Amino acid sequence: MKLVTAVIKPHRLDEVRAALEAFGVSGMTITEASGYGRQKGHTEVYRGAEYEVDLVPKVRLEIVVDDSDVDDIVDVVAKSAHTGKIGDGKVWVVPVETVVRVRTGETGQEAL
Amino acid sequence: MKLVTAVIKPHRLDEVRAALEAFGVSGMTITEASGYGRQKGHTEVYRGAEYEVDLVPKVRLEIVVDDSDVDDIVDVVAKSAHTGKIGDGKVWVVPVETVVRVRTGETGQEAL
Amino acid sequence: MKLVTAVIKPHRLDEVRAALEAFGVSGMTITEASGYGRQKGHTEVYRGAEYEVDLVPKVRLEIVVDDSDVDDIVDVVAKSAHTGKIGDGKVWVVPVETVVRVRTGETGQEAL
Amino acid sequence: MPELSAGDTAWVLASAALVLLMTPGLALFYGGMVRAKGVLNMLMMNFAAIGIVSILWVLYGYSLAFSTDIGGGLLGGLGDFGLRGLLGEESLSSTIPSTVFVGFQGMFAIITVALISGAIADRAKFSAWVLFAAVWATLVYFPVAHWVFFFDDGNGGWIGDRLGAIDFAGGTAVHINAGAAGLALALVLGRRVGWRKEPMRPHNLPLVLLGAGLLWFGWFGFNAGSAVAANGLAGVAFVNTQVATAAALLAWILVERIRDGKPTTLGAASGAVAGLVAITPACSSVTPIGAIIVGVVAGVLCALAVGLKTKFGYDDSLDVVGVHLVGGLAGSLIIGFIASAAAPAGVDGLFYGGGFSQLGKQLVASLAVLVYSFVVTFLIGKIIDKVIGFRISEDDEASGIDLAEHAETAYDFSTIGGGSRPHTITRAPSADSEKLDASANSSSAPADEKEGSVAR
Amino acid sequence: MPELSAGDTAWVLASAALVLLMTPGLALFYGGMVRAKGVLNMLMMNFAAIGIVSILWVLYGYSLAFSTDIGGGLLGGLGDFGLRGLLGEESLSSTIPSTVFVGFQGMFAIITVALISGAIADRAKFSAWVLFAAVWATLVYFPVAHWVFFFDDGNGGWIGDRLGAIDFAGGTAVHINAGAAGLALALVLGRRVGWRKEPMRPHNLPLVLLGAGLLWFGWFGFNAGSAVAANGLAGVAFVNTQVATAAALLAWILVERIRDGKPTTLGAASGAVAGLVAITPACSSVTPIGAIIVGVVAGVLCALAVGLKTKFGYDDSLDVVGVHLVGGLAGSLIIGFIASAAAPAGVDGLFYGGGFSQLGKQLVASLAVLVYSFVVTFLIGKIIDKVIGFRISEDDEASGIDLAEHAETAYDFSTIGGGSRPHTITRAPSADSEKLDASANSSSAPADEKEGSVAR
Amino acid sequence: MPELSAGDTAWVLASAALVLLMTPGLALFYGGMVRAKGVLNMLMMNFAAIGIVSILWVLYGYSLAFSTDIGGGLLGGLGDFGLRGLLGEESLSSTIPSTVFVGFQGMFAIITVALISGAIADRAKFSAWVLFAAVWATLVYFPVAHWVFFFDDGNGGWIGDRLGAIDFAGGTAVHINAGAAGLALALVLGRRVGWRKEPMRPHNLPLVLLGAGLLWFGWFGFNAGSAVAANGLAGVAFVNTQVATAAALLAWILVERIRDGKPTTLGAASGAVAGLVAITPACSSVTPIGAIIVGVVAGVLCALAVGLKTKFGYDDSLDVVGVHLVGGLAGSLIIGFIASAAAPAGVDGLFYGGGFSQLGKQLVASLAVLVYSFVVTFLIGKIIDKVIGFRISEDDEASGIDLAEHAETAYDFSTIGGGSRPHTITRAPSADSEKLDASANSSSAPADEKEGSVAR
Ligand SMILES: Nc1ncnc2c1ncn2[C@@H]1O[C@H](COP(=O)(O)OP(=O)(O)O)[C@@H](O)[C@H]1O
Ligand SMILES: Nc1ncnc2c1ncn2[C@@H]1O[C@H](COP(=O)(O)OP(=O)(O)O)[C@@H](O)[C@H]1O
Ligand SMILES: Nc1ncnc2c1ncn2[C@@H]1O[C@H](COP(=O)(O)OP(=O)(O)O)[C@@H](O)[C@H]1O
Repeated sequence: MKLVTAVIKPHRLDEVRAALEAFGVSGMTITEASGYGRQKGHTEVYRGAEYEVDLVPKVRLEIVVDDSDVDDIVDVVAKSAHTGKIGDGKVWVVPVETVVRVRTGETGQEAL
Repeated sequence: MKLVTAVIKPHRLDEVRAALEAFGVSGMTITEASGYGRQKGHTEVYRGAEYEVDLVPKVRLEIVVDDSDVDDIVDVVAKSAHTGKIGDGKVWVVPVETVVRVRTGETGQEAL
Repeated sequence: MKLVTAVIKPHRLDEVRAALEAFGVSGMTITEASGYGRQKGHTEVYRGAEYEVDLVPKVRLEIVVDDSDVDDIVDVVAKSAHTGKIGDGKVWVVPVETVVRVRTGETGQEAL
Repeated sequence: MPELSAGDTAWVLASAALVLLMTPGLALFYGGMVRAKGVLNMLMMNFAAIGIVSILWVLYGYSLAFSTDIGGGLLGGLGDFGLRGLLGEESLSSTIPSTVFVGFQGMFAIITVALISGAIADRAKFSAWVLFAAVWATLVYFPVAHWVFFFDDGNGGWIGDRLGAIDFAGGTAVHINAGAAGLALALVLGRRVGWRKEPMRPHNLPLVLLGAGLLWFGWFGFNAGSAVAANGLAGVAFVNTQVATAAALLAWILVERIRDGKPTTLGAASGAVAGLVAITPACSSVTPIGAIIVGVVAGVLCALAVGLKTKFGYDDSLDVVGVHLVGGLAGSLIIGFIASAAAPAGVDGLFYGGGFSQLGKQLVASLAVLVYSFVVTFLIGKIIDKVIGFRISEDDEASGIDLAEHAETAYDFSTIGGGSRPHTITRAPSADSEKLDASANSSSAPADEKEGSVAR
Repeated sequence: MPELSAGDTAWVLASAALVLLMTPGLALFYGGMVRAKGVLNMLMMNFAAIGIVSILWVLYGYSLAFSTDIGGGLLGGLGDFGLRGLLGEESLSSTIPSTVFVGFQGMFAIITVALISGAIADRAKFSAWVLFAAVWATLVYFPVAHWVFFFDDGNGGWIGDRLGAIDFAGGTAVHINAGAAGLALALVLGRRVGWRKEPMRPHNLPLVLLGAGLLWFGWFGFNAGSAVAANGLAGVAFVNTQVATAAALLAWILVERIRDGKPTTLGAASGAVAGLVAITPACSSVTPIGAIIVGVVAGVLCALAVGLKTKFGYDDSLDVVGVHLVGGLAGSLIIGFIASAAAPAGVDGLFYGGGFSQLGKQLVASLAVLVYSFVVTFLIGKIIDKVIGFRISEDDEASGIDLAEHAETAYDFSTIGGGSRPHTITRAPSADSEKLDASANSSSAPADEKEGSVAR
Repeated sequence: MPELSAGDTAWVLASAALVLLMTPGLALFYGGMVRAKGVLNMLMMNFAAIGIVSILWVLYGYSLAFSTDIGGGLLGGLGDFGLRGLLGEESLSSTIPSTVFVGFQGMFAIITVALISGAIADRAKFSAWVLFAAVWATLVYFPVAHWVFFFDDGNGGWIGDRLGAIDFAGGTAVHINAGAAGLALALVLGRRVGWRKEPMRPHNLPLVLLGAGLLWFGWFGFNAGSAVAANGLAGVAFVNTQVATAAALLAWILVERIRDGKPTTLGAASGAVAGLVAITPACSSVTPIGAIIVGVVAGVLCALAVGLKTKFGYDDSLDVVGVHLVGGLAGSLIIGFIASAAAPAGVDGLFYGGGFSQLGKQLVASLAVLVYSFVVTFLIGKIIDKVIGFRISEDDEASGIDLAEHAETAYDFSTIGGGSRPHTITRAPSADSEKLDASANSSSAPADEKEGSVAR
């Protein structure tokens, strides 16, 4: 089992989710995040004082997947999140040793 | 060392925390998350337009634990988060190579 | 590749980011989190009813780094986040198998 | 024969608008105090109360309350049904046009009903509430308003005009009345799921303070407007209202400072409302120094009284009992003690040598309204509960009444904008589906399918 | 010769303040309905409208609308430019000082312009909006106000004074006018990026309800204030306003209950506004029972009408058409049917045996304003779009108009306080940099560098 | 002998209510500007000011300000202590009941104190603030109000009645006064931790705009109400207030557009307030065109002046100096230049051929108030700081003053509802624990233990 974590642009979430669903992924966990990287933030002005906000809103997906699917899924995410502009985000993969579905106590592949 | 990540229903947080404390876990990190899975979201209506919100609020726990405790802790979390209804969530375990307590610089088991 | 996750006090974020930038880290992903640990929360009072809020606001950083940098970066984070008071937080390291930059499809070190 | 006074009319028109504003103010005051998942239902209960009661008022409510008494000072007749006879320029109530008086008094009916909603936050079926509001206004408020507010040279309501109890702007008719009803309804509905186990702290305190500010502002219409003239009586009512409210605010946060260690904003807002409640019946009959005493007493009593529910185990969620029943009683009874003939009402209370007479009247008036309101409300509540059910399901309560009853959530500050897919409905209202079923809807509206569905 | 009435003056002064409050109320009502990334721009469009229109009104707007007609009831002259001649105590409009009337009527001009902004949420260049507001007020509102509101013994405006159409407080001049303009501008600007694909649900419903509450409160000044006196007419207008609004609120949520399964808070707020709009022209000419009918009709019609945009594909973002154009038409035309001579206007409509005459006048007045406003607005919009561009870029729209046009974000509840670095500017305004360039700024202000930069 | 005018009374009653609303409005205006962790304290400082000052006003404040002068135009006597002599119908102030005048003027005292709080956001001990408010009102506001507002045929206050400086509604007594006090207090307390290093941007701009809207609305009571009659003077004050505010709003955002590239909502709100401040003294003495000039000057000057604090290094957190001191000075002095005899005050300024005389008076009045207020405030602040300490600890400031001083947090939109455990207290208030100690509390209330504790 692997954990695929993807940090993407918020407005790509629907595309990515749809693409994953089409591929057969049935679940994922999503958190709001802020990204810091090459992509510039923005400037806000309050009573003549400028604030450079260098964090950019991002969405972070976690998907636990079967070993055999991991490459495809990374591919699906990377493609569907792609806009070609700076700040499109990253995908990384980490090994998972156990997965449990809380409702049933199932583990491993059945837990996904 | 292992990192146990659990995605659970928000209203189970108190139970889970209490169970973990009873077991002897002294710390954890919690983030708000949205889940996508078998559990249906809900429908909202604004001026006759329906919005199907298919993300469900979840709470995400991270607990770094000693190798020897990991099975018990996964068990404790899974049991205390259990309601038996769809959407109870997942628990997964990932290997950890280093842990540091920022305050003291301690590493490994002492850092927990 | 490794994933360094750090849970720190919110008001140290600027220091940590500056230190990481100075070290040469060019990107990271940040989420708001709540910590549960030795550090006590606070008490709120509403119409004579006291509420003990035992979650403390934290910031959670994720930085994917090259294997060779991991020790230095853990060190940089731990030092710059340090205040010496309870609740300074934790840093942990997890192995990463793949990283992809969504914009370009680059993988591995180039994706950072 | 009194003539029209444009000045008096101007003030009562302004006052009527001010009293209307109190109900949205109350909605925000209450709405900020519930959890984020119940704020919309709280707002809806209040806005629906405005809707229902306004219409009943114009149809028959005003008539039941203010038409010629049908006997014993218990109820008015139906002579002014629909207000048709009051529309001419020559139709006056004292020095103001009848319709202006109708408008002003109608706002009192609205807010009294709205006040009750705070006792049953987060768990009442919206349809049951709407039904309750209509029945309660009819069976409880309209008669009680007649008792207290209808004056007709000794042939008016039994409490105000015949007994001679002093209730200048509604300590009995509005606050004791709503407070007793709130208690009854809290008992009928029972406690919220998780009460005293889960934290149920206010989700938006600036909203609470905004609501308190609007209430305070509007209350000048309520109290000083009850002079139904722009004169010295209105001036005294105005100043007394201000200073009693100020005193109660300070008294409440002082209690908190001593008892809990910290003065809170929720306490300041609650104290202000407690002071406004208590000075309501008394603002014409005490001096400004007396008003300070009223405020201090109300602030301290109510700050302590909000703890009663924990002692007795009823979930009066937003303290309608602790603030309105207790505050209303305090204000009504204290008149018997500290009323001063120096004030416009010209009555001396016990402490000014007036004896026990006024105090007795105040006691009778207060208890009569309390008991009548409690008993009738309890019966109405029980019957509604039996017939259509007054409470939502536990699951709906847990996931939030806003979603369950209104299919809405209050806030979306999120950057995850993409978490939902719109399905716009353009069906004619004849196709009435009782259930929300998005898939059925979109398939029944194929023309919309392409545009409305997500472009995957 | 009428004399000054302090009572009438008091009521119109209060009313003028109430009508001013409606525009901030509207700003919040609209602001709560857009997404969190556009709320500031919505607020700004409304506050800027107050700014622009107030100044034009004092300079020449009042004069164009209310000075002696220059011919045919089409426009006033420039005799009152700058108001200089109206400042003396002896200068009266009927029984109130001229300046009070100027102030009162000026608020109508402001809110009419502000209403239009709801049609073009989230996508209009702020500079273009400011220009539009100035031109539209001049070419559309000031003349139409003259047509409808200027009475001069048959030598006044062609709609109100000459034709004899009834528009008590602005069903045509304000609501049909703004609604038609909103439609035209929505067509000029086109749809928001992602319309009907992305969810665009209200980001803050308590703000919407607060706005609705303030609008309701202020509307008493709008309608009852339009009596320009504190008398029985004002009283009837007041009561009718209240009851029609209540009826429309209930009617709208009943439609929702039947059609969608749930009554919503957005529906309650929208229904209330629809009722306020529809009763605006009619509040002097119907009985309270008639007002209930006006409310029910408006509530049902507007609840259905907000679906039109999905059918026809124009993005009238916050339903200026569905609520103000449709509601304004409903209220203006229904007078022809249910006006009753029992009401102060003294006119019987078709159903009361008054024949088709009044209905015909109402129809002519409504259509005239609708067509004039739509055509002229469309032209103004197109020209502005050609010359300076009316829309922001797609990228700016996606990341949010608040940032793009105002360099601000509405909310920061975050604990990640450290996510930004301040660069304070203390340059003289002469150093006008058109571009926001933080690094350039701080390097050009070396004295600040040390203090202003982050201590790393 | 003047008689009671119901019309005048109606307007001043409404105005008094409007001015009361300004302080909650100010609380929201200020509250939205601080960080989310300090909004409650800001609201509390303002509501507490209402509480304290209202009571002092009734006790002796009104008397010190408006009773017969005790010599030199410096202070009133204590003859009206407790207001007892003013309660009869026959007690008038000009044409209105004395109590109405008391109520109206009391609201001015409240808001002047409240204004100061903006200078010391996020760092003042609440107890110290409460003490300060009481002392400052007594030593500074009540005397200065006497100087400026008390007229008695040349035996009144030295600034208004004797010197003949024009301050129609409080440019000196309210705004210069509060602004100078704000500066002094900001110096006494010192800068916030992290000032100019950490971003301290407004946490809730819609709240700021709501506050600005309520202020604008209430200000009509402040300015037009200061005519203390419903007449032409009130009308001119009304129109001038509207147009100056509009002009200042536009001027401020124009400065921003030129200097920073973008017009902001915070700028629009600030500009509106700056305009309201500047027209306050001048609204009776300039023409509407003059009022536009006042607005433009104030908008530009204040937009530049808010940068002064960065230059000089004092942390006047929410720009009480930049807006109220500078705006108050601008408005007071400009009268000397552009007052026009065409306006009700009947005085020509320098530019209208009136010479330097009026300008001299304006200068003396402004400087006298500025210096007196600054010096006395500084002393009061220093003494309080010495005796009980004026500032909270650095740690408390970092984690947020709301928690430290009020044991509350403003918002909880979270779905993590389970993050806290309630411990309900039902102790008698005698058991006063100064420290918040939850465990001690629950163990001392064993009866509650079972219900109140979390079911683990
Ligand atoms: N080393 C990293 N570890 C974790 N997240 C990163 C890292 N580098 C970048 N990110 C995330 O990826 C996002 C996009 O990175 P950025 O450098 O802006 O653009 P790009 O990946 O297109 O070059 C960042 O906003 C951040 O959330
Ligand atoms: N493959 C997955 N990877 C990560 N999180 C998942 C995955 N599948 C489900 N989840 C999380 O678990 C939650 C519960 O899953 P769901 O399918 O709704 O119910 P159940 O686990 O009871 O079958 C989801 O809301 C989501 O947060
Ligand atoms: N076992 C753990 N797993 C994950 N996060 C932890 C763990 N223990 C502590 N933390 C995180 O570290 C933070 C600091 O821990 P705490 O015990 O309060 O202080 P300290 O680390 O200084 O002893 C906690 O708030 C929590 O977010």
